[in-house]
Amino acid sequence: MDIQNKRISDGEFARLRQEVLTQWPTGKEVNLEEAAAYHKAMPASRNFSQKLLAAKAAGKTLVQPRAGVPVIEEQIKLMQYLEEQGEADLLPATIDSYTRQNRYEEAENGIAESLRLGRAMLNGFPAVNHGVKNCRRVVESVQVPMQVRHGTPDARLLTEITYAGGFTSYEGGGVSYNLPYCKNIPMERTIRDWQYVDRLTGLYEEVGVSINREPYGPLTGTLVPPCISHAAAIIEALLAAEQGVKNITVGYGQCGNLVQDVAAIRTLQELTDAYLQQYGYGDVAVTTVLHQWMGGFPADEAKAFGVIAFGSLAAALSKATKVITKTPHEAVGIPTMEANAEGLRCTKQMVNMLSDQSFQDERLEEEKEIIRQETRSIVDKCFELGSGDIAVGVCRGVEAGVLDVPFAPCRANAGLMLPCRDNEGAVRILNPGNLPFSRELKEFHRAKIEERATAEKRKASFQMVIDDVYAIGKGRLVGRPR
Amino acid sequence: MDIQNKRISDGEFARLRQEVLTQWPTGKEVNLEEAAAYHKAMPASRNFSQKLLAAKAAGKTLVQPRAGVPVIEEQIKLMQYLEEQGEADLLPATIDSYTRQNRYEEAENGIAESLRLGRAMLNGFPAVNHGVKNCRRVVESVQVPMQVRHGTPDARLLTEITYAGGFTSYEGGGVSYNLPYCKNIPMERTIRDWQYVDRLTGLYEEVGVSINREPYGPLTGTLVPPCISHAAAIIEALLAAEQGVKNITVGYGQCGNLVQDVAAIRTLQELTDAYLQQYGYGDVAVTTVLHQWMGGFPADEAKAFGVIAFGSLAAALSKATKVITKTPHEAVGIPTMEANAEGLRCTKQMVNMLSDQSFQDERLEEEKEIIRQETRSIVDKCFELGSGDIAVGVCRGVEAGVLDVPFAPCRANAGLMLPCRDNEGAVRILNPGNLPFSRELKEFHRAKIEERATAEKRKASFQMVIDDVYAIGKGRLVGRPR
Amino acid sequence: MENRRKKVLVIGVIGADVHAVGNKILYHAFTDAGFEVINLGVMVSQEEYIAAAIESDADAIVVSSLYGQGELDCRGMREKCEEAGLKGIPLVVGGNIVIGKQRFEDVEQRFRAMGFDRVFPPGTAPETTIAALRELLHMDGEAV
Amino acid sequence: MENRRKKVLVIGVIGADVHAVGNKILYHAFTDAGFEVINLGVMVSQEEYIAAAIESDADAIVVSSLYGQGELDCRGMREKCEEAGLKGIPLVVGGNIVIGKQRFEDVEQRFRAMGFDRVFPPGTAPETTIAALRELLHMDGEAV
Ligand code: B12
Ligand code: B12
Repeated sequence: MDIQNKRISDGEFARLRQEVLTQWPTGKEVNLEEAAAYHKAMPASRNFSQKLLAAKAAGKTLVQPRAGVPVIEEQIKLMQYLEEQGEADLLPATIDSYTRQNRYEEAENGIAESLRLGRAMLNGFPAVNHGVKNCRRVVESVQVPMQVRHGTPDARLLTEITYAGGFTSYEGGGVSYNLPYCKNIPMERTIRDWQYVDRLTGLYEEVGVSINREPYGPLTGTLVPPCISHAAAIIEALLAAEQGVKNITVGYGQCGNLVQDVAAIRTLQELTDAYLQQYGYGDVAVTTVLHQWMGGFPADEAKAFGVIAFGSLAAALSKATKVITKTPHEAVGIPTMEANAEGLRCTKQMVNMLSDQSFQDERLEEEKEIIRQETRSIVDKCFELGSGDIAVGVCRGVEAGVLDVPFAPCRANAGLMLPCRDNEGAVRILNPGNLPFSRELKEFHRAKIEERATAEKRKASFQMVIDDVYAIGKGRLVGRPR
Repeated sequence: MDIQNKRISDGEFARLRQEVLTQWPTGKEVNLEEAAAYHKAMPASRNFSQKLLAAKAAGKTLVQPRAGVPVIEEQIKLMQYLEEQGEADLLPATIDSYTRQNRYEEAENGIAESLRLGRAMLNGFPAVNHGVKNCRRVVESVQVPMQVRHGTPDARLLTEITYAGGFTSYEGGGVSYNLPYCKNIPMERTIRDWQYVDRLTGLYEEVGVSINREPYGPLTGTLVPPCISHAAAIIEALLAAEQGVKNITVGYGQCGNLVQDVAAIRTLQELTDAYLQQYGYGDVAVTTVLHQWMGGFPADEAKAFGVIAFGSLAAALSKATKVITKTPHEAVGIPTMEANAEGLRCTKQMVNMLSDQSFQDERLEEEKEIIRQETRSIVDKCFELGSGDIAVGVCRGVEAGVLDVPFAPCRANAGLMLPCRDNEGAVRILNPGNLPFSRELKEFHRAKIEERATAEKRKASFQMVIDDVYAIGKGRLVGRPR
Repeated sequence: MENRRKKVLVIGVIGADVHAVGNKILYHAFTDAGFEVINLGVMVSQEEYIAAAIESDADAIVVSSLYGQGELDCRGMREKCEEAGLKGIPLVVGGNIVIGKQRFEDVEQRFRAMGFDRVFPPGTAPETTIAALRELLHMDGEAV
Repeated sequence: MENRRKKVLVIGVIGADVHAVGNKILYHAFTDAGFEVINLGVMVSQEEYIAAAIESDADAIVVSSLYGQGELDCRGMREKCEEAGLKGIPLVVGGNIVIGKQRFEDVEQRFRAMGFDRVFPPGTAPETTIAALRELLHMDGEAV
């Protein structure tokens, strides 16, 4: 497949579009002009981009849940509940896993079974099957802006339908919705399919409708070092900007060490701004999102509240523009709307209590500098591998293990890098695989992990990684031997 | 009443003791020699002093709830539940409010009514009425050490009974269990009655039984600036040490600004050590306790979990030796054992996740220096007012408003000082009343509050104080106008 | 209207209860709202409320109880009022008046049965309290 | 004992599920515990499990489902096994196999009715899993 970081031409887009809109019957409900008019008639309070920019200007951290159920009426009830009882500032439709893999037939069956059994049989909202009109019913049922959250390698039809359906923010990207979310799909294909998504977003921008795009920060949610998710976010931001996207939220999943987490959000903003500027996209507005701990949770709800508050802490102190919440049901299953609202309210309380405070740790600058160097080494190497074209470069970078996601299921991912925590719980790199780090950086990581190994009187090994995977679920940050 | 900071003579103590032990029939169950032998036969794991010292050495933060119910069997069930399901490291018997005011007749009625109605009619455990043998049943029902927590101006009989009953830690002191806990009792009287308690503790020490003493840190729990609770804690530590107490835990109620809270716990340890050293009690072991937010809580349980986690955060980052927990029922009523255990588990999760991290804020030293200067000015002024005798000095200091507790119900308290939060949420002093602060210190507070007033575009006034009293209950730290 | 005597409230925290913060704030709020307030502070006995109400010719007695033992402390208060000649004086109670999280309907019924005219759940805001007192004392048309 | 063939497990995550972490760790743990493990990774169809089990003459199929849609994905699996000639092959399933927090007894019963021999609740530790497999495959006396 032939790929390039270049705006898709109108002709090419039109050709692809015809194909996309016929993938499922609801595709024919989409009409771009009508949709643009619909968006323009919407109250400004429902525009995601604007709400984010206002929050950023005010130094506020907005609170957003994950949430999606198969049946329309239930989704409406859920959204209204989370708005009223959860005090959510922003709302999502989390898409079910069949839709994410374009298995619309199975999604249809899931809807039917959910109706028949009177309980949810899908893990999310099958927006494609529900179509444009039903999406609008959901969007119109609440006052706050809504976002599509998913994990879809080929999300083109989903984007068409949900944009026309009134959603004003859209998560994902060619790296972040490939490596953690599929098994066999080549990078070239997801990059290309996400260029379509971004181009469509650009087309809306061109007719005066701003839609926020959010590269998915946490990737596999499991011990992902900041430089990896930063590199993915920056590359996806560059790819999106080329297609005409103007409002981007870059994301990061909490690692757990406060200095590292604050340094991560701060550098994520700074580096994304810098790269966009450097490559000629200085007019793109950038905000940040912190995801509360994305790895394994404790099953006990009281302990889960502790983990939720922990994430809220990182979000508040880093002054992320928004925080995505977890719920006390996390370890067990899709939360009830009550549990979901509880996660939101716990987060609200914590974020608001901390909103007037600032984080001024002595080690912050050093940590930021580490993340800067690491991230730049990866992004710049990808540019190099692509001979200046980042679309080409990121595919080659992933293949080479220059951008390497731990625990990713996709074959495209090299999977050579191994992360684990250091003695203060920051996520470091036990085995760099092919990360293009300088000798100093590699030495830094080695020394940090050595410090922990010494403290634990054991060798650094894969067992340490496993222990860290389980640690938070078992009530600690660092997986120390008992 | 004639008072002096001098060890109570054996003769005087024996005389007082006769009187004390006849205040209620259970007094005759007490026999010091037998009790000492009982303590010595107890497993070391049940000794509070030792467990605290071990935790301090290991840099661990232990977790302890508040808990007390009127009926013995229920108290045993509660303790076992909190040990097993709450993972409590230390356990309490929180004493009911009639016992605290020596109204044993009413306590007796409360026990009878609780039994008759099958639900608790007292807000705590009436240890005096239950007597020595029943206390031992409770202490023996769990593996961890137990403490008596109360708020009793004249606690002499309660101490006799619970020490003989096997408790190895005892909260309170002549300042901290007077000003927040009564209406009409003169300072001289509580100081004297607490000298008795401390002397009794000293007598146990002398026969080789270490009992931990804990001045009650949070006072009224409502916007108490660190210097006030520090001064009270240090003075009570000095008074206790004179009577032969060897193991002291000084306490502090979370204020809510992280830098201030960490600075407070650090200086509390440092200053208490320094004063004890200076006045010849260098052999006293000192540890610290942080109380999770002691003021008004949000009624919503999910939000209450946020506040609980917030307190756990302060405890963990300050590396307090222990943390006293709140529960999700706080705003409404005495918690069920389930809710109590939930507070504990949320705290455990948070404290443990943060245990490997250190707090190195740039502003920490400055904040510590402020607290040092403030605290020293109050304690030293009390010494001055007492012409070198701190027992005399603290009574005069309280009368003069040199040591002044906000919102205290006791007439002995001057009540001239008014606290409120600054723009980052630290508790500062809006009106110093007669606090013996230097001009620089007064200026510091004025400037800090002015900064907030400017940000809020309003004058600093009593309305700000009221807003701050409600703020955390309403989901924020600083009570800003809407 | 200007000249009319202010309504007089006797307030205080009953029993062995020392929770002072809410009491200080209620004093402030009631005074601001135009009541004359006799504040007995914390640890008030039934006898003290009654004596103060007689002395001040009070329009209502506002009992606070925060610490949980209010159910024991409030028993017999209505009867004592009657005996003392305060026939039918409005008695209201609020705070955290029982032990633990209980169904408020049950709690309300229990205190009503004891003779309280109005019973309020935990966390009742001063605005709500004042509005309820104005209604109870038929002050609906009055300026504040 | 030394020469005996290792027990063979076919493992994988069923349906459209991409949760890879637990799968990687189970592979590691099962291998360490002395099993021979055919790991199909994530997004495994019923047909793929069956083909692999036939090819490897597997002793059991270990189905993981984390994402909630396991109840749809697992339907008919026992019947497909029978049709393919894998008569009575032990089928076990675990992870977060249904949507949301449900009573586990109900869930277990539903999956048992579908023909699964063992059904495990969320958060089952690898040690527990291994012990259950040893029991199921009558390996109780065997060294590991
Ligand atoms: C601060 C506090 C303390 C301080 C009090 C300092 C002082 N001297 O004032 C300290 C730490 C000393 C303390 C001690 C104790 N406390 Co306390 N305390 C609190 C806390 C956290 C906040 C109270 C407060 O100041 N709130 C702010 C003010 C503004 O609100 P308020 O007091 O609720 O008052 C408002 C309303 O209730 C209402 N209101 C009040 N009266 C009335 C009357 C009417 C008619 C109406 C309509 C409204 C109304 O208006 C007020 C103003 O807005 C509450 C829990 C909470 N609310 O979060 C527990 C709480 C009241 N305490 C409680 C208890 C049990 C105790 C202790 C026995 C210790 C213990 N076991 O934990 C001792 C009791 C000592 C004694 N003899 O009284 C319990 C009572 C339990 C119950 N009812 O089941 C509570 C609810 C905590 C809990 N869940 O366990 N406490
Ligand atoms: C990390 C994670 C992710 C990562 C996965 C990255 C990757 N590719 O691996 C990301 C962020 C990408 C992700 C995505 C999604 N996730 Co997810 N995820 C989690 C999370 C937080 C941890 C999972 C994990 O790795 N745990 C650590 C490993 C070691 O444990 P484990 O996976 O549980 O596996 C162990 C045991 O279950 C057991 N086990 C596993 N299989 C078997 C089989 C047998 C027979 C036995 C005995 C035992 C057993 O042994 C394993 C090793 O110890 C869980 C919640 C939790 N557990 O805290 C949710 C969770 C599994 N995800 C969930 C969902 C719904 C999704 C999404 C649909 C998004 C959404 N709506 O939130 C997508 C699905 C995408 C897809 N198509 O599959 C839900 C499932 C809900 C349900 N069942 O009702 C969960 C439970 C969260 C929740 N409460 O909503 N997720």
